[in-house]
Amino acid sequence: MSVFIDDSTRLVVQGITGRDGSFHAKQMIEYGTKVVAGVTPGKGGQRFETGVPIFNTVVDAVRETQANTTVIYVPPPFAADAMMEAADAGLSLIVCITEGVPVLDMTRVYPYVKARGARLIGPNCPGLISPGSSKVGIIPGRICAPGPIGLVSRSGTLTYEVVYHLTRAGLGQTTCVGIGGDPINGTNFIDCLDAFERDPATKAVVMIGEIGGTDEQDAARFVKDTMKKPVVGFIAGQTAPPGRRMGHAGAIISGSAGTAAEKIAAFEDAGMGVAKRPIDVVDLVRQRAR
Amino acid sequence: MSVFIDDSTRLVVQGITGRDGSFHAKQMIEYGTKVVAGVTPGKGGQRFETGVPIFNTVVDAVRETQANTTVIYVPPPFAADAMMEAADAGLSLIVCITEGVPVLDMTRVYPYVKARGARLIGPNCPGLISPGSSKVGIIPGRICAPGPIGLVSRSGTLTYEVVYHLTRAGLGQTTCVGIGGDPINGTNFIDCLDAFERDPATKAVVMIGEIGGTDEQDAARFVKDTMKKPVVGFIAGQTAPPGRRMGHAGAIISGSAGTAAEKIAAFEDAGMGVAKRPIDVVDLVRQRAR
Amino acid sequence: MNIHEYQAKEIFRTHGIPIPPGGVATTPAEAEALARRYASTVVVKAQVHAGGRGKAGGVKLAKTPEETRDIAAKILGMHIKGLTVHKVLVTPAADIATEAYVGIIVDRASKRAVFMVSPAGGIDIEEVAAKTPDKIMRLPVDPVYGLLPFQALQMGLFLYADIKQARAAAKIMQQLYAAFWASGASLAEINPLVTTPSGDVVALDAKMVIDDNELDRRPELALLRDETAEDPAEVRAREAGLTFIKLDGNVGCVVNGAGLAMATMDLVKYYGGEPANFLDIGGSSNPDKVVAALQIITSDPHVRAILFNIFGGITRTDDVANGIVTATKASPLRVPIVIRLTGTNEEVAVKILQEHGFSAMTEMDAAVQRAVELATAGARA
Amino acid sequence: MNIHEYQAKEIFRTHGIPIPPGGVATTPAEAEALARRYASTVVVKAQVHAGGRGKAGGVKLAKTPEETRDIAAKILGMHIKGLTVHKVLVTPAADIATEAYVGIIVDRASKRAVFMVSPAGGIDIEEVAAKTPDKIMRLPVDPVYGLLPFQALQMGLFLYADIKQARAAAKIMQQLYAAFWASGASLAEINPLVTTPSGDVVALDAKMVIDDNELDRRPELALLRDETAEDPAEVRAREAGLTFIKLDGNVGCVVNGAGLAMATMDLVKYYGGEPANFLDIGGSSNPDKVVAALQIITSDPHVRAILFNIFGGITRTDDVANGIVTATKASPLRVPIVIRLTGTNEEVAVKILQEHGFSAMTEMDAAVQRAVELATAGARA
Repeated sequence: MSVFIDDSTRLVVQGITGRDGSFHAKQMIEYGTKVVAGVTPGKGGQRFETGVPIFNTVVDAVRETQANTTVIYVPPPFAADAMMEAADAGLSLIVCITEGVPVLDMTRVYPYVKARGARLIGPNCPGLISPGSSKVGIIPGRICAPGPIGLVSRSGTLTYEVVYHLTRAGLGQTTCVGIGGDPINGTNFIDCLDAFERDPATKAVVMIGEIGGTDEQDAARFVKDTMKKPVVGFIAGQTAPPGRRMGHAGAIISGSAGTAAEKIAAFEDAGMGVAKRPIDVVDLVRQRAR
Repeated sequence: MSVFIDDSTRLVVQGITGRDGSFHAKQMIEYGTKVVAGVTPGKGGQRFETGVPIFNTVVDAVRETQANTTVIYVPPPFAADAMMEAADAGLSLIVCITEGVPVLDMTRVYPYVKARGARLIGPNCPGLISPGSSKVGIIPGRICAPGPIGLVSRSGTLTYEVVYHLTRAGLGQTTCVGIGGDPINGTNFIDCLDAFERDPATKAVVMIGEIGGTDEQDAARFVKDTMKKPVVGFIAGQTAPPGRRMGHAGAIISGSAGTAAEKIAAFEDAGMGVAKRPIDVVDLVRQRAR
Repeated sequence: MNIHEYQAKEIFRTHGIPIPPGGVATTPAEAEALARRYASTVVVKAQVHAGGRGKAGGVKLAKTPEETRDIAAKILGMHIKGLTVHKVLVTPAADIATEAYVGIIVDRASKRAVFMVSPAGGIDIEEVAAKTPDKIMRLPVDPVYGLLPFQALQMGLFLYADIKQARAAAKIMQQLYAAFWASGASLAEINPLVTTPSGDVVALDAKMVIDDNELDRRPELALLRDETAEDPAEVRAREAGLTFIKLDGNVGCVVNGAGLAMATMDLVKYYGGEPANFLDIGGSSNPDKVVAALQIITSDPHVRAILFNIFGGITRTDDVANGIVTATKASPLRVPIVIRLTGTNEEVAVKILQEHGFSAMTEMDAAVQRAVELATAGARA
Repeated sequence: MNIHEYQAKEIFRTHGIPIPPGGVATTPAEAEALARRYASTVVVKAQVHAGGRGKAGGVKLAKTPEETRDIAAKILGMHIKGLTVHKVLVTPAADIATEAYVGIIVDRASKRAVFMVSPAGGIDIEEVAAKTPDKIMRLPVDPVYGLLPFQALQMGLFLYADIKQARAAAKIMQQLYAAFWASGASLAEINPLVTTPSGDVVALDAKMVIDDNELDRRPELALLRDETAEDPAEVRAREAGLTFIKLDGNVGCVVNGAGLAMATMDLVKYYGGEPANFLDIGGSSNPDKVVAALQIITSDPHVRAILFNIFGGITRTDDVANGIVTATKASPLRVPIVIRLTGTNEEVAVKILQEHGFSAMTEMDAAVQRAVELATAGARA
């Protein structure tokens, strides 16, 4: 069992003939993901190296292949359009890997996608993986293993670091979700926590946050009020100086809301285990998931 | 009993200090409508001639008077904003009398109002009246009488003509609704037919249509499929030449859809009584509503 | 409000749509000068607010400036669907590989602007819709998002297999939508959108209808109105704030409200008569409007009887009565008049009329019957 | 991207916002000339990307051109929050009746642009928010409808009881929203928006932050970047495609990914060290980036040890290894280096490093501990 993606996931790759798109399409196919179609306008009718059919539009791809999920690797100026095209074509899960999407574009994309009933993950995210079943995005498959832990993170490589420790310690994952660090994204911590709480295979959840915004605090309240499963958290940026951007557009400390200290306090108040170092996640999960 | 408005209607008049707004505000107050507030920006804090308090904004009016309905008499360039302001302020019924609202404005107003859960009647409509209880708009009160007939119409003075015949024949009305003749309006025939079907006091319904569009045909299908109460219809424009506008922006025959003949055929197919002349409505109602 | 092809093309051009050059001529000499300037075969196109100009002989090719002059001389002054041609557009003839149709209309059902595109262009789109509906793609535009790039490309790909042409068409559709929205249009159309043998995508014709309700806030568009291209009586009516449409019968109708006006026409027909016009004086009760309405109706030589049908709501019937008195004093009527009025200030109105020798009726059916009788008698006399 | 007050004012002016005239001077003589032109008391304002300019002495009144020159001489070259003042804005002093605050920010929680307005302007809005929250009105803007007229008027009426001033402010808010959206801004602010004794509503200050992600498609805005107003190392990093922020410690960090970079800094601190910087080489594995990163870090004299922490996903660790080899060949390191890499092509990377005399570690904690030890030892030496 897993959340958002599993064996029934039938994937479109938007931008499949681009540099990143073609590389990761092959990686996903190797991992076992059912990549059923690619989209590149003007290359409709051709086939991708692996034989996957290419279409001009997402709606064509969906009609011909009954795809239900898409992953987007198109350049930033076209990403907003790609997300809206996917939602319009009726896909229920849209994963946007593209980094550098203007935030004002996202203010329009978000309500568009939502009104059409689709779930958006990202943009500027590593995607997600349900180990042993399906991988959508760029999370390296070999650092993951199937198991009972759900993981949700705003970060990319920091996620890998934590997953690497978990897997090495024998704590496999139901699903690892990278929600992305942009100020406006489609899926937040609470959406994922809620999904993990409902997923019978998930026994414990790891949440990896960052400075900036109040999503982690809101998530902590959700953990406190609603969740029965144990949750372990980590916050990156405890030593970041206030008021400076640390790469992610979202990691701005605005006013008094968003410091690492506040977030850690919220985690503690929710009775979560709080890891001081990434590696500490392992012991905390072991203690609580027994 | 009645539909949309009754004794619990608490009305705001947007544009209460204008020429039309002040005239009809007085008419409505005389009729017994609970006019609780007026809105004219810059005149907040003053009072209308009858003592009704005036506010700068609709949200102020709602906060102070618990109004639930508004009627709009502002000039066409400001009507779209007035409708959106009313919806944003949480009013559940918005009646826009203003004639000459650009149709592209309405393409934006319609989804805005709908998303906020309000019912819009109009624009370019005479409003509605629940005889003996409440009048919102400009339908002359003295031609109406309380009774068991529901009436819905795309027209203004033609509605009066029919109501006049009904009242004189002793057939009073639960509610008369003028939905307006513009190409895009907030409430259509089906919305009203549905409300009349559910209203226990309404025993029969009169529907007055016009050439142009397919609303009457859609309504006929609704009558056929859903309604148990008898419905009598009349279509104006049987002799209108195709392709010419007859005053109402909506009365354009586009392609083959929208002629009087088509609409009358649809009414007959639905088993409705179809009046040849306005006055014939009376006998048809009498035959069917016994 | 209809505008001419050359005016629509000017608007489309300012939004970047590729359109061949062209100039307007009101005389054969001007047309000849334009043909000389373009130094190629030209098309001479009648500028009238009517469809089917080609079939009516209003669109012709001319190989030389001299031929252009002769053809312009024939088209200028021509009558197409009752309208006189006062202007021709002269434009270089284009080599055409394919013809497509692109249009936007406001759709009542979806309450949105809707694109209709078809690779079968150059002909009547209603015909395509009826015979080969699968050759038409309909795409409703979400008014708050506008036409999105992927939607424009979907339509471009529906028209053209070649991705370059599809992208060019998509760009034109974005531009057309921008022109449509910026002009407060209720229709904007390119028919045909052509590809040239070298592969370019170009708009060869342009049509646009502006929502009359937009003209107050877009005075620059109101200036585009060509009153020489309209019926003079309709122009006069509009200036007086009336809605008037000339018809072929002999019962002149003056009514308040469009629905009631149509029902009145229907009733004239029901009782065996023929309405001479549709005339709606609207909701306001300005006596001047009534005067203007009577002037317009009496200037039609076919009118044998005049019928007023006024149901006073906002309209004050006494204002209407005063208008009738004023107008008939200024120029006495030569045809009988039947006045039906009821509603606001009815008693005052009846008194005014009686004092001036008119009688008033209160029932619509009786009034219409009477007017039809009088018109029929008048026609026989 | 931060832009200067005078640049933001220029953008606001093109959107119609009423702003007093002003000119930029880079020398006292230029400032004097501007004061002479305005022929009135002027305000001389330091143009730096830092708040609290007034408190820092960067904003001064000058009554005469001579005084303007003297004050400009003092402010130019001044350091405010570590940034050197290279430009001053000279603008006529305005008579002020009231001061208000108007700002727009992108709000994560509502996923919308949100207006914040307050009649208590001219001071720090965070202070107003903390002490008198009822004096702030927040209004989220529906991104697909934009700021609607009634919303703008609601805010105008929140600021001013006078309807004329409320309407003037509403218009300014519409214009500010248009400027915000057209510029791809993440923040736009007028503080203070003032009324003059004669009742006019005027913007006296202007601030705007542009979303870096917008600059590719808005090259005209990218030109507004003033690199003299930034840390030179950060400018160099940006040009190399790196994200770099200078800090006060002595452990230079090179990491792929922002989250991992922050976690690495945290771990440096956890083990008793102090990070010298935040540096994210991003996802791409271009060896040139690694070379640039090493150059930037080694140019900081405080750095006592360098720590690489690379978790290869998209990033190929062999590319990173090659970058390290190239960079250290060109200019040998004078401080110790600790390399942790794992992930994509790890075996190749380790081999490359070993061939060139470097050793590589696989565990983050061990690598950070080692780097802290080396830096501490280096600092002691």
